[in-house]
Amino acid sequence: MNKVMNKAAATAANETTVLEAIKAGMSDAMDADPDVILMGEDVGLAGGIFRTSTGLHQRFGSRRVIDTPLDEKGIVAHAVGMAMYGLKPIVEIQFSGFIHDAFEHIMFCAARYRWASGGQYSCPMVIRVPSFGGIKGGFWHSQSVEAYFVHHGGVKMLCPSTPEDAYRMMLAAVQDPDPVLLIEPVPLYRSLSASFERDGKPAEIGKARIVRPGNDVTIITYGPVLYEAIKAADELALTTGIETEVIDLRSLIPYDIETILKSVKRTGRVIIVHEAPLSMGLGAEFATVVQEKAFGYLHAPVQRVAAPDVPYHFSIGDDYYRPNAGLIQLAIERIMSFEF
Amino acid sequence: MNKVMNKAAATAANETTVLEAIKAGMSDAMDADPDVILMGEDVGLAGGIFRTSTGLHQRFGSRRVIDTPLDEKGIVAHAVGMAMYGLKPIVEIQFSGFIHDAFEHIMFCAARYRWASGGQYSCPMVIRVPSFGGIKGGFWHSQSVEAYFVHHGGVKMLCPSTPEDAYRMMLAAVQDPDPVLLIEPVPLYRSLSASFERDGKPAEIGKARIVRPGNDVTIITYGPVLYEAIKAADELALTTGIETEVIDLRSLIPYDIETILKSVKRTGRVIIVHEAPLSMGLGAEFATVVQEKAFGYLHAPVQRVAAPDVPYHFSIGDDYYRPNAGLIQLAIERIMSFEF
Amino acid sequence: MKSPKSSATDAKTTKRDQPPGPVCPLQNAAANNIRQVIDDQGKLTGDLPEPDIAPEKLLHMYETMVMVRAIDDRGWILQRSGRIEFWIPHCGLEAVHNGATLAYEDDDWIVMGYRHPGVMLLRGVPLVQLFAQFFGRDGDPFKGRRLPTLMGDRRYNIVPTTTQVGSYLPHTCGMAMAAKIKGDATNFMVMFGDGSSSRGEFHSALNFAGVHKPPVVFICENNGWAISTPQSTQTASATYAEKGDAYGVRNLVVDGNDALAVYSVVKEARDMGHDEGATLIEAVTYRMGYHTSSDNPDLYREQADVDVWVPWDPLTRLRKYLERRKLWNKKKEDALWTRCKAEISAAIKAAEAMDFPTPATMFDDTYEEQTWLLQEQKAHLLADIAELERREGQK
Amino acid sequence: MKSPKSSATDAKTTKRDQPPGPVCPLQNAAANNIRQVIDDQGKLTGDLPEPDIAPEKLLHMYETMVMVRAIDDRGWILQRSGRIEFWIPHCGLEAVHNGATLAYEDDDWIVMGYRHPGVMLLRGVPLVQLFAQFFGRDGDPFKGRRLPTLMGDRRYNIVPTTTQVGSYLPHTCGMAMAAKIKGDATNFMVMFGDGSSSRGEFHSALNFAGVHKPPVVFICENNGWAISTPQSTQTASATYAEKGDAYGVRNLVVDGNDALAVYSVVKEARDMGHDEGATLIEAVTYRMGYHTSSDNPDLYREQADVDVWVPWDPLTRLRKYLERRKLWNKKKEDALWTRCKAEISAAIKAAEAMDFPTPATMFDDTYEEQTWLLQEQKAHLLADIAELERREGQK
Ligand SMILES: Cc1ncc(C[n+]2csc(CCOP(=O)(O)OP(=O)(O)O)c2C)c(N)n1
Ligand SMILES: Cc1ncc(C[n+]2csc(CCOP(=O)(O)OP(=O)(O)O)c2C)c(N)n1
Ligand SMILES: [Mg+2]
Ligand SMILES: [Mg+2]
Repeated sequence: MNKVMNKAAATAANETTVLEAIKAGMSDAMDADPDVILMGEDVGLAGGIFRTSTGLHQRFGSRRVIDTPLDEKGIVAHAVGMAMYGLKPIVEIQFSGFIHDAFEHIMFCAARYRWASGGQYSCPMVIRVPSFGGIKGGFWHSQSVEAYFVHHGGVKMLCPSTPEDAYRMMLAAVQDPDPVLLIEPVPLYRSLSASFERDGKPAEIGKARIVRPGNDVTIITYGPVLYEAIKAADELALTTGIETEVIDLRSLIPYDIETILKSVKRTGRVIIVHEAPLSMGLGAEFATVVQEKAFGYLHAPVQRVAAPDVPYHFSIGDDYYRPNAGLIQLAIERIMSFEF
Repeated sequence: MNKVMNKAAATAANETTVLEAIKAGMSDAMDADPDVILMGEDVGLAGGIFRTSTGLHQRFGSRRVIDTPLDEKGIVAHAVGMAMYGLKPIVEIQFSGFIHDAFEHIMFCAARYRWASGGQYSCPMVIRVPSFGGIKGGFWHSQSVEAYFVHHGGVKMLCPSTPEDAYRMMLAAVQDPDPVLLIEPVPLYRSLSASFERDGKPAEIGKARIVRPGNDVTIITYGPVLYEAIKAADELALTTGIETEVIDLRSLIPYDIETILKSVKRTGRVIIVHEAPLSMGLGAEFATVVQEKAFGYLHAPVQRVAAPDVPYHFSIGDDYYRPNAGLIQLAIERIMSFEF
Repeated sequence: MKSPKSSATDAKTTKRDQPPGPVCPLQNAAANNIRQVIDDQGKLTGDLPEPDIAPEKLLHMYETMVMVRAIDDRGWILQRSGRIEFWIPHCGLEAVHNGATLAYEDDDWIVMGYRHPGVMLLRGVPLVQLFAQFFGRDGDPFKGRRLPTLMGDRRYNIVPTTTQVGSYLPHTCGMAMAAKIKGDATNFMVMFGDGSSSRGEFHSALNFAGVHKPPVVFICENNGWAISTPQSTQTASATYAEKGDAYGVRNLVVDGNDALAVYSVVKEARDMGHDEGATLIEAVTYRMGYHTSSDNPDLYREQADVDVWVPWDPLTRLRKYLERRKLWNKKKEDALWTRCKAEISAAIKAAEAMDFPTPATMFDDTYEEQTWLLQEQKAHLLADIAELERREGQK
Repeated sequence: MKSPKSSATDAKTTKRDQPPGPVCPLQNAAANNIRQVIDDQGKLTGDLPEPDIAPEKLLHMYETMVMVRAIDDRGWILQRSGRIEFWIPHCGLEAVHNGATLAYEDDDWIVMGYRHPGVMLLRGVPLVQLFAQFFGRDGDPFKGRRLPTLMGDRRYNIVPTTTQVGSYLPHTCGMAMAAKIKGDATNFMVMFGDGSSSRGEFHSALNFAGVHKPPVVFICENNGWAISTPQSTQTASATYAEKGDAYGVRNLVVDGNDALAVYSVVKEARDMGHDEGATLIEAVTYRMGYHTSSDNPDLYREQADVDVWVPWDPLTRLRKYLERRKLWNKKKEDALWTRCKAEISAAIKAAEAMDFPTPATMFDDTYEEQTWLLQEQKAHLLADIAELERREGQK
């Protein structure tokens, strides 16, 4: 677990890591609006256990960068009240695996105050959820929890997989009038860097991005596993000529149905890839909607590549639990050779 | 909300209501095994707010029928420990809407102790979850929460929609070596009665039941809305001759894939009906699996009839939120007239 | 004060934790460390000083308490006759929420539970709006979406309960922290029941409050029961107030049937909030009625337990106090009741004339801006409803 | 006791809540109401009576404490050299879990956190099994599924932490309630950190414990920090122990670096559990090391804070006490350290020779009997892995 947390980023001078981009997003948001605050366990002097908030406490003081008691439910629940009163809290959940204690307050308080009060109250807040495996974290520190927050409306959910998206999605999340879950890609924090203009422009919520065009198969994915999908697609293009279109969904709620359908109607073959367990992962919803809206275009059933319905194994999970390029390639080959 | 809770059942002499069947199941389970206990808010002298445990406190005493503090997390969490030590606790969550505080303890403690301890510890327990709308309960007292508990393995989930199933599923749940959620159909508690033999035989977990055979469309459903589906099917058979097969799923985890596929391959048309919101409801998973495993048999995309992705409206929810026979009929008509 | 009929005939052998013979704890307030201003005869006890409240303000509170009682009487009847779906009684609990509300300014925020209609009335919410809420009609600012009595209104700085009891405690604490962060002078008060103290949210809120010292008063309305659960099953601490010690939060116990005492201790706690932080106040009172219209207290409590509270009726006590001060008399009392009943009848009539919300409104307010998915779901449902109505019309 | 290197050079202006100059609270134990048996020189303080422990038992505890320290030394090196993935130090915390474990019989159940390897060793778990767990190998009864140091073993009545800190408190309380319901004589003990007291689970467990009086001892290992969070940010109560009052749960504070004192108070609490119910014990100690191998304490604490604890090292104090009793000497000490190091080296060698679990094992133990869905997923994954390996082999 140590490696990802401490590894120094080998970053070119003008490049920013995902971690630095998240920090830049928070910092710029706090500069732009005095109502934005950051709250969580160890976010102050320690700068968060991943160091995503290093320096913010020194810059904005303990009034706006608040170390809390060890109480995830309390953190989210207090943020709900803060948001109702008029602040725009950013709260950090230390690891996605610890978010479940706050489940009621996210899905049934933050997500519902607007509706339950006939539009009178609202909860504009950002919940940062460091997620995903690949850090030898075992089943609590490697969770993909995004599927739990989709069953009814009221929250939005974003998942960046590039530094630029990390920065702009943070800004978008802070500015959004509704609660936003920011699913942060821990394994990319320090391993991925790129340059972008730190211009304060928020991402557009609800827009996917075609990362790799192709006409044979569509892969819909998000988060770190995106890079496995790209790798699989590239390799397969070389060896077999199969051209896979890879869509980085980016916005999970709402998701970009137009981009998905346009691609699907062109390729007729869809694979959804995610790190979360298979059953009732986001792939279930996307597969259902795709077959509903593009039934006549499909040459094969929509496929899912996902983790099995078991917890994330400490010792061998990073190797065998998450989808990797190899497993994705096999899925592509299978869907290409599907026959009725 | 009052009506369902107090309404006297118009029961024939030899008939048992769903509520009485649940009580009979608990009572027989407690008679058969001294390690079975019942725990929850107001389950003792008051007999539970729905009166599902009336008389049990008097029969089994306060050592085995335990009134707890008002703390759903605490109730489930203590039951987890009890189960690990060797009891078989049945816990009542007063209304499904209050289960969310116990989310972590259900999905990440009860469901995982066996796995996390390499098979050494286990949590055989029953969580009773009075669910569904139709009682003028508003958004906390009418929730369908079953979709939250499917994303990974470790728990089982049953949903009875007849008195006999209520009785036998209770027995099956108590005897199962793993944690079982019993999704209880509140609106049927007193409105539905039937006779069955109180013979101590548990239901077989994992088996669906074809409630109404038909060759044109398959409806997969569970819970009280089953009766709306039957009504829709019957009416449509009369007016149009369309014969709808209605499957009562009964066991939600694991579900009966064989019965589903056999029906689907015969009808080629599938509608999944549930009361829970559409997005990431169980329908998403079933639709995905069906199109995956029976793609070549489908004449139309798998359809879902479900509540919208908003909370349950107190004032008009019972009329317009849940799927009803009319809405289901329209869906059947649509799928029958689907053209590529 | 009427207490609900209850047959104490059938022996309940398994009855829990009955004291030898029921005694109202307010009777020994001093010994029980329960702060008081007046006794059961409306006489000053000499414990807390008589609060300095302008007579018209005081009378307005009393009149509101009577109106609140009258609403409960009528609410129960409306429920029993099937005109409203559900009722949560508040008879006997009028002193806590009215006394506490009076201690706050209109700019202050109040977060309330489901037994506190006086908060709405004291803030000036029209009576008809309350009944619109009970009936789930359009006149309810929450658009008929919530169970009867689960009220609030942002225009009056009143936040409704979340319905999960206690879950709104950390929300309130968060609001108060936010006001402090923003430099606002706003004060906050939140009411919750004895049972709610068992939830993790109580723990979260009190703990954050101890550390962050926000201007919030937590009022635990200890009415003796959480549905059928008495204090001995709820917690082993002697009082709910002393739980504050575990968090370094100032705390005390007050006579919850003494509106003047409630006013006094809440006012003091409110006024010191921005300097000293939070206070936890346990108001000792009693749920005279059913838990809700779905309840049956005969199953778990004796009528005798209830009866000892009758002489301590908060209305009677305050009336006697006002009479002693010559601010009130029998004639005014009778006129007040007549007026309350008439106003209630008028409000009912107006509320029942209002429309129910339409299905289309279900989809509003999920987000500030509706997502494509909800737009699609809405269009789909409305089209289906229209089609079904068309067919219905053809029959 | 080594304390981690830490540069106190750069001024940390925003540093929180520093007392004027750091003082070890154990120095004024009496004034702080911290129960003690021995002082820093291993002399009896006269506060708690000297416990009556058989010499061989006492020496076994001391030897285990040294082994535990030696494990921490080596664990840290293994992590820093990349041979294990992660390490959670327990240096300085040996007295709490070893003293407490000694107070329990082998039939009793212990639920532990992640800084308590002595529990395993005192119960007789082979050292190699610990290292198999650290390395995630087959010799771990939990099949390599958990982070290093998150141990337990049902065969020894040791339940592992859930990893979410504090979540196992109500589980333990439930186990103890179950034993009482079943009429078993089993006793229970659970260890958790100061930070964990903020979670709702602490509230649930203590509240149920107060009401139901199960035979459980809650041991709050107050090591001064929850990662970077000091007590003043965690709670405003003066001690963690007194939180027990809020639940009617007996409580006290003990010197957590005095294994004899820990033994004494835990033994007493254990022995009274079936009659009197639960006790909450706060053991005051200090986290000398990093929170975990991912931590950097330089960011939030001064070296001086750590240094005041060095004279109060639990090993040194117990050794001095044993020397006073002529049960120990320098020769034995040196031999012990040599033996510990050699045994650890051997255990490492044996553990590293073990296999890693195979992918197929991931699917076991989700249910007692695998569902069709998991069978399908397993078959699918194993087939894919085999195909990928086949292709890899062809290259
Ligand atoms: C979290 C949660 N659990 C259960 C309920 C069901 N319920 C409604 S009121 C109530 C009792 C509350 O007792 P208390 O807090 O003392 O308030 P009171 O009703 O006595 O005013 C219960 C259990 C709920 N609303 N919320
Ligand atoms: C519910 C939960 N939140 C956050 C974490 C991450 N985390 C691991 S240890 C720790 C600090 C625990 O502090 P304390 O309880 O005092 O125990 P200590 O580590 O000091 O022994 C935190 C926040 C966790 N494991 N569980
Ligand atoms: Mg109460
Ligand atoms: Mg600690």
